[in-house]
Amino acid sequence: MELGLDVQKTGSHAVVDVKGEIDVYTAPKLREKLIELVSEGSYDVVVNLEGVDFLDSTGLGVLVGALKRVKAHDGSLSLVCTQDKILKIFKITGLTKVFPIHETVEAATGA
Amino acid sequence: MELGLDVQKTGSHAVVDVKGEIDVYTAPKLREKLIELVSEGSYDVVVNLEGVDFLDSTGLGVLVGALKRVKAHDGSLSLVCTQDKILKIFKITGLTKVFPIHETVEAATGA
Amino acid sequence: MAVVRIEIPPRSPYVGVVRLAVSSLARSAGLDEEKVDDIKIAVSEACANAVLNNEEAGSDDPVSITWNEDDRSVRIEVADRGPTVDTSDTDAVDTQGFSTRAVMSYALLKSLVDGCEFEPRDGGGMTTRLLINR
Amino acid sequence: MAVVRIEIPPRSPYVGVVRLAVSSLARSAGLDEEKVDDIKIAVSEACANAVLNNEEAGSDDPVSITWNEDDRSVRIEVADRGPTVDTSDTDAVDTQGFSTRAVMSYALLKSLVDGCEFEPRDGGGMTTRLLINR
Ligand SMILES: Nc1ncnc2c1ncn2[C@@H]1O[C@H](COP(=O)(O)OP(=O)(O)O)[C@@H](O)[C@H]1O
Ligand SMILES: Nc1ncnc2c1ncn2[C@@H]1O[C@H](COP(=O)(O)OP(=O)(O)O)[C@@H](O)[C@H]1O
Repeated sequence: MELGLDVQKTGSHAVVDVKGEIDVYTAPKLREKLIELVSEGSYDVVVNLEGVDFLDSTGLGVLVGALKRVKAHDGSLSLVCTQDKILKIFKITGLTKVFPIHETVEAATGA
Repeated sequence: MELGLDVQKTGSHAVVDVKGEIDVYTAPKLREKLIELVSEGSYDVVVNLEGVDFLDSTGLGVLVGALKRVKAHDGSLSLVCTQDKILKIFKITGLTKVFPIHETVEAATGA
Repeated sequence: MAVVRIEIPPRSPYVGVVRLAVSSLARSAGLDEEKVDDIKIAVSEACANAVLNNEEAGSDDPVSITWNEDDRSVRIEVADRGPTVDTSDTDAVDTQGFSTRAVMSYALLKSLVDGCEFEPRDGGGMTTRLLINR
Repeated sequence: MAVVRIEIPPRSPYVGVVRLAVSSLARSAGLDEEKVDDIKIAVSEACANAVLNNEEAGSDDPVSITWNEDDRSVRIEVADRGPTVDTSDTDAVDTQGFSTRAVMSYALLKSLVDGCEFEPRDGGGMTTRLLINR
């Protein structure tokens, strides 16, 4: 199982396009990528989940971990997601109150 | 697992478009459809395998059975197939010598 | 009553195989796509919990996933031979007030299926029992 | 050495689940798409043979599929508790000269994988052993 991770820098934001399934096997790859971005000085991160067709607590754990890291640098972590089945996971776990969730990358970057 | 079976009568031919996987579970559905056609008087049958992404000996057995049935009425059974992975199955089992295999439905019906 | 059993090493690369097999079983059982998605997540949670606990403990004994269906329900068991886990602490938060992964896992399991129980196994390890009504 | 085991009822609806799981294992093992396709067919043949023999005999004991991989090869075993099958008659033709399904199955198995053996099991049933070199 492959996880696609494509990063684009747009203005002050780093946008990570994730493609595939985020589970206990692939979540560590996402974690590494997000740690790398923060260590490079990208503190305003957008994670685009539109290409994700599976997400569980291991993926949520990685997103929460990344949020803590960017906050330590007064940064932000926002998400792009319009898929009902993925939004449902954020609702059940109460994370819709923790992450700004946008409908498009443009809305998330304020472009 | 669903097997799609769509029949169209074009001139003297009955063309069966098969979609999905033909295996030990779904092959009986194809057999029934082919028996039905012959019992309705369709003796020149084309089976279009372009939408098939799996075929094993149970599917081959059904095609050979149908060939015997149409031959008993001086009919014909031809196939449409351009997919290497499906053609390979016919080659290994020697059935490329038994079935006329065409690249298009038009070529198979002589339209 | 149809029973399918899958045994995997207690390691993360195998959880995807289970998810794929279980979603195919769920579709064949005639469940709708929303229930199929719920089952995929619940089984992945149970397997992830088992794999994480087994990896931490260095256990190599297989995790077994049992699928049981009848006219009224589907029951799925995920059983491992890792450590016995205390599943009573279901709202642990970290120092910054965020829920831990374990707590989010628990929330998903409780919410997505009609029944979810954790039980220590004779001989060591845990069993997660999932119930899905048709 | 990674071992995955799947047990299904000896009935045709479950063969697709095995095919799906095995193709996912084959892809994770890094095999190319052509080998993945070959394995899908070989495993489906072994399972179809087992299911057909078990259905005919009315046997309900599970068919077990075992996946074993190491650096050099993948070995897959399909074992059932159906009748003992005579696998020596490998070029049977019917009255009109067409190969039987069983013979075509045998031809596919022999051609698509690097090794294929049939063996009666202690306690009844057959084992089909498939070897795929990397
Ligand atoms: N092996 C297991 N069997 C059944 N349930 C488990 C198992 N491990 C964890 N759980 C449940 O899932 C949650 C995950 O726990 P754990 O994996 O220890 O979390 P963490 O990621 O914080 O280490 C627990 O709170 C419990 O509800
Ligand atoms: N249970 C089994 N275990 C291993 N190999 C088998 C089994 N059943 C059949 N085979 C092999 O596959 C072929 C299929 O046999 P069988 O299912 O009896 O054919 P048929 O469809 O004509 O009844 C046999 O010739 C043999 O090579």
